Amino acid sequence: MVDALILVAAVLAGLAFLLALLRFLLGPGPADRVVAFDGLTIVSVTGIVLAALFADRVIYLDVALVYALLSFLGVIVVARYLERRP
Amino acid sequence: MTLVTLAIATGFALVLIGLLGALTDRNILRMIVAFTIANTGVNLVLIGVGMLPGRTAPILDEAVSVAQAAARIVDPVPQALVLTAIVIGLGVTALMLAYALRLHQTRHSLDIRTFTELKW
Amino acid sequence: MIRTFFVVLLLLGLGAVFAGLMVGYTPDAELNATARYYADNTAADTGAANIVTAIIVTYRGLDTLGEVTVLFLTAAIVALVLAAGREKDPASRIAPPPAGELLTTGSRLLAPLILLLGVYVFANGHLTPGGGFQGGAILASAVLLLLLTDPLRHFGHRLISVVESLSGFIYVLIGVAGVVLAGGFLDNRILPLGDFGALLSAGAIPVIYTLIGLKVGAEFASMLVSLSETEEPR
Amino acid sequence: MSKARHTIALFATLFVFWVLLNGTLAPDTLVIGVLVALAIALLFPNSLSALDDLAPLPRVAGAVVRFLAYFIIQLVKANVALAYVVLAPSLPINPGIVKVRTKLKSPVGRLLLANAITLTPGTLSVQLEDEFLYVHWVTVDSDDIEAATASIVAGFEKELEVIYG
Amino acid sequence: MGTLLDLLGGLLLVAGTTFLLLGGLGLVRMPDVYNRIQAGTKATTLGTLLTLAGAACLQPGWTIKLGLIGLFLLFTNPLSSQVLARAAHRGGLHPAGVTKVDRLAEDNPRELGPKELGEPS
Amino acid sequence: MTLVTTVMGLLLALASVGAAVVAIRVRSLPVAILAAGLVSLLAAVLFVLLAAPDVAMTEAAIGSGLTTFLFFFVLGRVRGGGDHD
Repeated sequence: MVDALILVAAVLAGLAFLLALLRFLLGPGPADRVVAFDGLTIVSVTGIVLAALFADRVIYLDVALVYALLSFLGVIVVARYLERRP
Repeated sequence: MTLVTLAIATGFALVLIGLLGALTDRNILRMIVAFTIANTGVNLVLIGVGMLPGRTAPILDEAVSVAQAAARIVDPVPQALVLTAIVIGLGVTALMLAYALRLHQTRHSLDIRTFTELKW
Repeated sequence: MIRTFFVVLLLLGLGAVFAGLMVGYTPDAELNATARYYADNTAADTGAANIVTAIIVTYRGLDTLGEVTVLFLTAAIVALVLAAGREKDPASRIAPPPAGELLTTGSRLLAPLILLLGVYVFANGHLTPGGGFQGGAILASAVLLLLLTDPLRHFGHRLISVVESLSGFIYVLIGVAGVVLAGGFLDNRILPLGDFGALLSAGAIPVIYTLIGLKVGAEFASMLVSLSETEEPR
Repeated sequence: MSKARHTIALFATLFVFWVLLNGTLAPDTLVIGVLVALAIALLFPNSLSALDDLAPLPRVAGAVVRFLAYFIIQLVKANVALAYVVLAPSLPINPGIVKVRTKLKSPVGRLLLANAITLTPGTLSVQLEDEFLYVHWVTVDSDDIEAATASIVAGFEKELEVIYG
Repeated sequence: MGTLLDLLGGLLLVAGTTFLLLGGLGLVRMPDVYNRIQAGTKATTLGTLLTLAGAACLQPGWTIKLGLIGLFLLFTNPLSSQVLARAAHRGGLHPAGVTKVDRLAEDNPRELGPKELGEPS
Repeated sequence: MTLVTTVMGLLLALASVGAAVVAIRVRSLPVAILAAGLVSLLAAVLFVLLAAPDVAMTEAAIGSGLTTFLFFFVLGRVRGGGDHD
């Protein structure tokens, strides 16, 4: 039962990942792609947590921690670039 | 298709895509971008080769005791190699970008076709 | 174009080689002899729970010293290459758009936590994933966050280079101490191995990794700072 | 606020985070935690911590609980509303950027307010300038400053004013 | 007791990932950058928090670490969205056609720039 | 649960190859850099699936902020000379 629920969760997360990826591939502008990038990294945090559950290793969560705290830096870097007037 | 072959195939694909970009693009910055992609691909291949299916990370804790380590962990050596390779990769990227910046400061162009001094 | 044609031809050949490598590939079922040695003996030899860390810091410690040196040279060359384009007077630099209050407050709030996370990552390198290289990168990320918020912020070159050279010096000193007190260069058994799994265990590994972390962090930070001090065009 | 109090607040935050990260109370962990937190608190005096500007404790505790409860309700509401918007075939939206007023002075309080607004139904903080907060609103009811303030900001500001007096 | 907690954890995981899916749908369906940011931030934040709570129910020993991840996300996620929204606005990207009011552009006329960011690339 | 991990790996593999193609094909340079950053972040998740958390953490710490910043910084300095192909 619980395994089935986790399976459903993984499938849903996968679909969310695909939708965000679709937005990244479609664009149309840089800002849209950055939003999609943000979404992808957050879904990836969920992916890492699920991987930790499957592998039953608590140490994988450290990676999720670093990932959660630093992936937003990438977004801020791009945002700071985009806001400079040409 | 197992996870290991999948990872190795992805790594090779990234290497090829990266090399294609690095060899066909004229803009130096784009060549560096393509280079970093190829770099990631090589790392992926190495980790994929070190992975043994069904095993877990080479870190011992409550989940993996010392006694059962040899039967349950993946090969740690490629991981150690790739770890340093990634860090050096950043150093190499920074160096390439610094040179690109200098080239642009002196020649006001990033097109590889304008740099012909060392061409033969 | 003829050039593109040759490139594609070359890559097709390379792809064929890769495909040939892939076709017959089956992953091993057992560890090879080297990995097996590491799996069986790391805990007893070094007291480290993270075998990757043990390989990087002790078994292949000399290589890591080389890596760190390469990184140092890279940072130095980046600074040298960019030195010609540096402004003499920081006040004359063109001001980029201000960061806005939200980002300023957010980075003042998050930067110390990112620094703390970096220290956690390299101090626990022998227990959890992570170590000096990751921790150093995280420290540099905190510096990057501060630089993004305030591009004109003046970072002390002196502090960065003092941290960098001091940690490098102590690192080599510990390596030599390993020759004198224990089995060889960078042997971690100059300090007691302690309880397996505690923060202060695995001999000198946490100390060495902390030094590597500080050194790598300072090197990346000096790269970022020397880049950000180059001249804005026009 | 005095400099010493600021440093102590920062130190305490960092130390708590260190203990949570390590997940143990072993003496060596605590000693190293004290050293690390102290070093960071002293080397980066420009930093802020969530404990800065905090009002005296007994008054705050209730307000924090009420703030969190209100916030969680709003977050769930936001998602239900978003689900409705996203799943409806016609995308019933009427977006715009409105201006609202905030009376908060403490930087941390203002950041928390902006973050909370971003996570609540249909609103996204865009810029914070002096006493004005520019908010992107998916369904603009009214572009009058006071009316928008009443419907977007008031609920959070009431509690945050108590917390960061 | 254990099985009940496990069941709760599984249900929370499914609920969380459902919100992630809604966020992804919002990213694809919304008409302009600002609305996409809205959809992205809210749904992914709540979705990730619920997923973390579900994982905490399945593995009670991991609660502290999962809580820390949630806490960091609660700060970084809206912050990056706000910075991005501000950058998009300063970069000269205006809210999509259905929008009626834009107080920020009215107050800062100098920020009306070319529509560089919105153009297809 | 090996099937689920494999499917997750497949998704990540597809996404990273897609992002790599975007990176070398798209006309706008900022998007190319962003796509390269995405490749390295997705590779980090793949490393977790491949039981290499150390490597994953390195890739996440370096690929997310530092590399992207270096590229965007240089791009900001060479604006104008960056894109004429």
